[in-house]
Amino acid sequence: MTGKLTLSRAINEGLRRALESDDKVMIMGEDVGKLGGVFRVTDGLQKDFGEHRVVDTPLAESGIVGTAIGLALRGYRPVCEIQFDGFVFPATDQIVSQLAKMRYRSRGAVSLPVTIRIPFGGGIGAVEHHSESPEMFFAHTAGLRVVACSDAAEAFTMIQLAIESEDPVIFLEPKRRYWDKAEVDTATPLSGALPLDKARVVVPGDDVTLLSYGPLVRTCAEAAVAAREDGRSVEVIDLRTLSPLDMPTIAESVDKTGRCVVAHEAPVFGGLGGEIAARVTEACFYNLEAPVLRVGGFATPYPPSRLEDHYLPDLDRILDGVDRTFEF
Amino acid sequence: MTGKLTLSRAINEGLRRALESDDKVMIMGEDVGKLGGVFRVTDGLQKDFGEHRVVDTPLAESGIVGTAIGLALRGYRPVCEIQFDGFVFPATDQIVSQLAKMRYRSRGAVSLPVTIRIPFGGGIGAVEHHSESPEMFFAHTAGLRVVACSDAAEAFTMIQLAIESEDPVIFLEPKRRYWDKAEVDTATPLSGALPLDKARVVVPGDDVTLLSYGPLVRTCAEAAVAAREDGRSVEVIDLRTLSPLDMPTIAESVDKTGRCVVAHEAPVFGGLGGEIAARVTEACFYNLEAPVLRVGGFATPYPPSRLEDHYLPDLDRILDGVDRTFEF
Amino acid sequence: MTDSELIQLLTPEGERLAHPMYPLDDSEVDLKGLYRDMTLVRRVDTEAISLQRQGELGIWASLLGQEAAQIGSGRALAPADMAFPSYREHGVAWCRGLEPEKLIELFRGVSHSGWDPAERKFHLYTIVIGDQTLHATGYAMGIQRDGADDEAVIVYFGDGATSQGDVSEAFNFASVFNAPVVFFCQNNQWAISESNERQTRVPLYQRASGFGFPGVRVDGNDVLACYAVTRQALRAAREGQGPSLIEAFTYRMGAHTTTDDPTRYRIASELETWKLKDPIERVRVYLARSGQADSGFFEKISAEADELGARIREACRAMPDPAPLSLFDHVYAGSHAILDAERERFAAYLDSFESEGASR
Amino acid sequence: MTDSELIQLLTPEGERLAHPMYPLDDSEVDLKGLYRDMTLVRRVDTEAISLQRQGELGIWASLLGQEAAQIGSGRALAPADMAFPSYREHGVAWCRGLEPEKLIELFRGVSHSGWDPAERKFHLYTIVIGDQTLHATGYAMGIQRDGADDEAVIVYFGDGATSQGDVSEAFNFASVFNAPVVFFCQNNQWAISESNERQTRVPLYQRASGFGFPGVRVDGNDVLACYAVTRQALRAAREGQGPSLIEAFTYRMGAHTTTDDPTRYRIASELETWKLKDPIERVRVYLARSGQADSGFFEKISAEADELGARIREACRAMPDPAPLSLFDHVYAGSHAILDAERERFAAYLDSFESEGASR
Ligand SMILES: Cc1ncc(C[n+]2csc(CCOP(=O)(O)OP(=O)(O)O)c2C)c(N)n1
Ligand SMILES: Cc1ncc(C[n+]2csc(CCOP(=O)(O)OP(=O)(O)O)c2C)c(N)n1
Ligand SMILES: [Mg+2]
Ligand SMILES: [Mg+2]
Repeated sequence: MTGKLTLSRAINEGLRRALESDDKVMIMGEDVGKLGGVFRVTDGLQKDFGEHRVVDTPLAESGIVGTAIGLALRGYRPVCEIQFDGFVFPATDQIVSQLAKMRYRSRGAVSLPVTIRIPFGGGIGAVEHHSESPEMFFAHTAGLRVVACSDAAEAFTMIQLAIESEDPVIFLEPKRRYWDKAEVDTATPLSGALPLDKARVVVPGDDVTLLSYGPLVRTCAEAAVAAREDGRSVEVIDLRTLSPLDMPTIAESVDKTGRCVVAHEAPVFGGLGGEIAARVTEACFYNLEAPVLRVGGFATPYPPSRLEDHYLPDLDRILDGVDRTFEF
Repeated sequence: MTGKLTLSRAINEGLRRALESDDKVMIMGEDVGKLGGVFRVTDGLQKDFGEHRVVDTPLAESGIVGTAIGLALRGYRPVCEIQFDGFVFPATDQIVSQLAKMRYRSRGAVSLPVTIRIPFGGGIGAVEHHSESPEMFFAHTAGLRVVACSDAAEAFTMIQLAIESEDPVIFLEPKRRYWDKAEVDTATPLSGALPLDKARVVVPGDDVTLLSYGPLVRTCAEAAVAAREDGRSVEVIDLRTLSPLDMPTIAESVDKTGRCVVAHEAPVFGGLGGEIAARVTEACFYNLEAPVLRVGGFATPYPPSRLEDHYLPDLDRILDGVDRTFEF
Repeated sequence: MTDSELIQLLTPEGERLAHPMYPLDDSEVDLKGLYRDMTLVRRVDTEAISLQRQGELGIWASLLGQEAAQIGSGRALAPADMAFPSYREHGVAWCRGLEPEKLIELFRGVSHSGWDPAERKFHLYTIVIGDQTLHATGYAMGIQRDGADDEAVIVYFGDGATSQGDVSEAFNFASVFNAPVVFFCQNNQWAISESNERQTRVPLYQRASGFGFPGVRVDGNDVLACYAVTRQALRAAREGQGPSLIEAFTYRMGAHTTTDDPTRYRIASELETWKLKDPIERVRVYLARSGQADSGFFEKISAEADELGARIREACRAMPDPAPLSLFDHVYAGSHAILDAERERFAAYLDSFESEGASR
Repeated sequence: MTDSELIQLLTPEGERLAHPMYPLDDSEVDLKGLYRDMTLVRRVDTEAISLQRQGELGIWASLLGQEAAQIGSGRALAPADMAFPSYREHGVAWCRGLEPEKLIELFRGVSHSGWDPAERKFHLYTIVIGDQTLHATGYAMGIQRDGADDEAVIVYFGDGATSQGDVSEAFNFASVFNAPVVFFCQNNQWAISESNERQTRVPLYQRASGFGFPGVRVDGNDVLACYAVTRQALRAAREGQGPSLIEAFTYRMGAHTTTDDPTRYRIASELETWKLKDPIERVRVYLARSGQADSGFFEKISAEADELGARIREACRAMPDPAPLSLFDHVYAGSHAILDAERERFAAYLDSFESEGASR
């Protein structure tokens, strides 16, 4: 069965599959029940699976993650929704000090298969705290897996793989792409899907490697098309997994192209781009024609929405980054 | 007036100066009063300045930072003590979403001169959550200044500069160096001190640049001595400031040496080393003989203390990093 | 909940009641002024909603139904008192003299909150649920340290917010330090789609007693009761009696925000019931019936509302987008080399378009 | 607090009381067993403190004075019940059958908590204050979903912990979902150097009512009262009556941990007062006076304690340091390329020393 689904709907379908195939799977969060979430990602699920499996919680993010940990200790597989990126911070302690460390602390006795879904990033004209990119808080935290989906087809399988994972997964959803449609194959078994810890080449190319994840993958693909007109062949890679990074896929590409640009919405300073730059430089030192360059958010808070188009890396800024790597 | 002080005592003296010179300065935290803090950094201050200025708070880190914000709005300059690094996470939301952003949100109308002292890092044989290095959570957050002191003399002036700063400052104290003594000049006026946003060359050298901050500065200096015996001239820089980074000082050194190693206790993955590597590679691309290498904590939770000597970068691992840059 | 728990001075039918613990004489209060305030802020609200529909605002959080809670409490504030709002306190903003245009800016996406809280005695809107309760408590601790016994603090938050750890921490700090802060919870029965029973199984005002300070439930649609109860709580705070919690029992008559669709989660009849308790209507009835106002008064207010609406509409449409480089302003008080370099590079980047023309 | 608020079944003088709400017949409880438990865990404690002094442990958190609270509540647990400790619950660990050596491991720095919580029905020690209360509540929500009406949860935390937002959030989740969890607060009067008045201005058990569930204060030095009150609370939880809070009013007779120096912040006479309320002594007096035990019994227990002490001492000294590469184990269930590469490189690095010898 294939058909065009929005990214939001694809996650909804993925959640439905997970709820159907394992009765330990639960959904928890604010407004995930009757409302179906503010982005409708959980639409209809409470109606079909009941209030015990799709749980509207009190308004407390630490409470959501903390009780999800307890439920996981009891054998459940909770999928927590954090309503917006900026509201994950009250849950930091439970995620960083408890969720991420429990397996290690218990010498492997405890598994916490908790998935934390976070609609992240900007571009929807929202008020403050609704456009954050907090991924580095989690990628820097050992014990978590951090992944970001970029389109409906990917989202459908990735959410299911995340829920299947025995490790806690931070699952980032590019909220401004929720309404983007793509062909989703819901028939092929999950076992055939690309594993959660692999990156994927979205646009093949030879001159420069362009790495991104989440909402900017589409922008990067568009940049590759634009660059082609200028006679430049850009290879675009959707990282998919931020922790771990799929270094073999990345290094193979950069060894071939000799140039690399990383784009993300999160501030450049301390962002994933730095980590990638360090690793790529070490792995591909003799093949690099230019330093790895980064295009990303500035070292400012996320600005008022009327300025976000300037804050967010767009086609032009990404191409500018690509251009600059050819100045070396 | 100069004399030998421990690092802990030097901060205590710095706090005393600040309390004396500005009656809006306050100290808040758990056990900072009669006990003088678990590391005695606030020893005697409540006795001398009263319970209104040195405040034992309820056991709640979010509450400490949140009320400090309110006090700052009222014109106070609170210095918050977080008892150990691992206990800053419950305060993440107040730090990241409120403290860091308030000036920006108010278009400059509001200043929040709050200092958050965090004893950080490992090496004291402690139980879990007492040896963390959470600096990247804050360095990645725009609106905060993040600094780390490395010895008593520096600590004495830096804590005063932090409290003087109109911006919120995350002040990292290398807890395993609390008992290290150094000559501290308490007579020279603060205006003569090295500003908070400058790095400093600790050991000059020519062959390779070794960057660090906090507890590992001493280890790096020792490594430089050891390397000299092998005929290698290592320039050691104490970064002091993590946000902003003092790139001119760093780049000048690397342009000279052509090689760079960054050492920190925090996990390498997503750590400051990656950011530095990216910037140094861009700034010094044509002068680099080798990729910037990193020596740091592993992508694991902080281990049980009987394993921490393996987890923490020590003289040998730092020298190994230095050696590896000569293999390129 | 028994009816006797709910403090009420003016019934939905416009009947004036007395309450032994909250005596309030009509002469002590400018009821026509309160009517005017409520009517005008409701107009601000209506106007903002339609501006959002027209694409002028990104979003708007409506206060419809909560006018009495906000105006009653807001007018009980002394000029020196400090108020900490959530994101729906347009009525309190009004009482503090903040131009509605300032709020419009925020929801338009032109600024995050473009006023000086110290000057306005009105803090920035706070969107992260509950965070502001700690700021208010800290501010109140500052008042104590200043020995300013003529000042108190009020902090606004919703029923949903009571579930946040920060709010409990604020209750506790305020109690332990006996801080002069009034916790004003507008229980509008809903936190987006979640009804009260998802947040508590006992009336919210009872939360206070467990932290060691008084809590009271007031009819949040009764502007006089809100005024009287808040005035008394603030007075107690100023007199050193410490914090208290006011639960204003009200109803969110509109959607959570303009992006919300309440038909998905609540039944229409609920709204009908609450329409009968409208906070403005009961004042109109009482004013008219008691002869304190005639139709001329009501017409004048209505005309004033029309004018205000027009003013806001125009001001909103005229608001320019901020200059691109302003996005780098006010991150730090001093210079910050990393940020400064980014600003410089971005300025050069923007310039390159100017000089190139539309080269790409 | 009036005395009548405090549930007591055995006075400090060893006098046996009855309580109308918590009936407990001597025949229902193995008082000699409780005496033995308390005596043995106190010995574990003493032994650990001296091991720490000898440099064998990094730190130790003493339970001295809290034996009755822990053994009384721990023995009230049914085998299927799940317990979530803080870091001081050595007595509860004992009741769950956990070998003291496992605790020693943790404080020695050999492991973070080397047992299987599911198998032991005893969760890992939690050091971040208050975090475990949410885990316990979530676990209890799982029990509800399993329809396991023969199971309940108990969670331990201190007086200081009640100030943490997470604890309030746990109270609220438990209340809203009516989860079968007993919140057991050992109010030992101190949070390191901070006395109770820094955490609350009313008795802590009252916190519960504001969240909509019952709270009770029990003499935490009375093992029978702790047993009876906990048993009843667990039973109520299993029967679907939801959560409750027990405040065990006790005293931390020792330092906060072995690194603490209480002389800096509390007066010696306080300790003297509490020594008169020693939780073990009153049981000894009652057992002897009521003829339930003779000197032979007490000598036997004392000998058993000596043996246990010796066993722990030896076990501790014999504990090898973990293998260096084990620091990479159990971070993830599956492979993680970044971590795996680090492990590999570190292994090679270690090997280089082996092969080079002491080259540096
Ligand atoms: C920490 C946090 N979590 C989630 C949200 C998203 N959110 C915005 S408003 C809201 C409901 C708030 O309900 P309530 O406190 O009752 O206030 P009301 O909107 O009814 O005035 C939620 C969940 C948020 N702003 N902050
Ligand atoms: C979140 C957090 N903050 C601070 C600490 C440091 N700390 C350890 S124990 C303690 C006091 C705890 O007091 P209480 O809850 O009464 O428990 P007790 O130690 O008396 O058993 C503190 C502040 C911590 N472990 N966790
Ligand atoms: Mg509400
Ligand atoms: Mg205590």
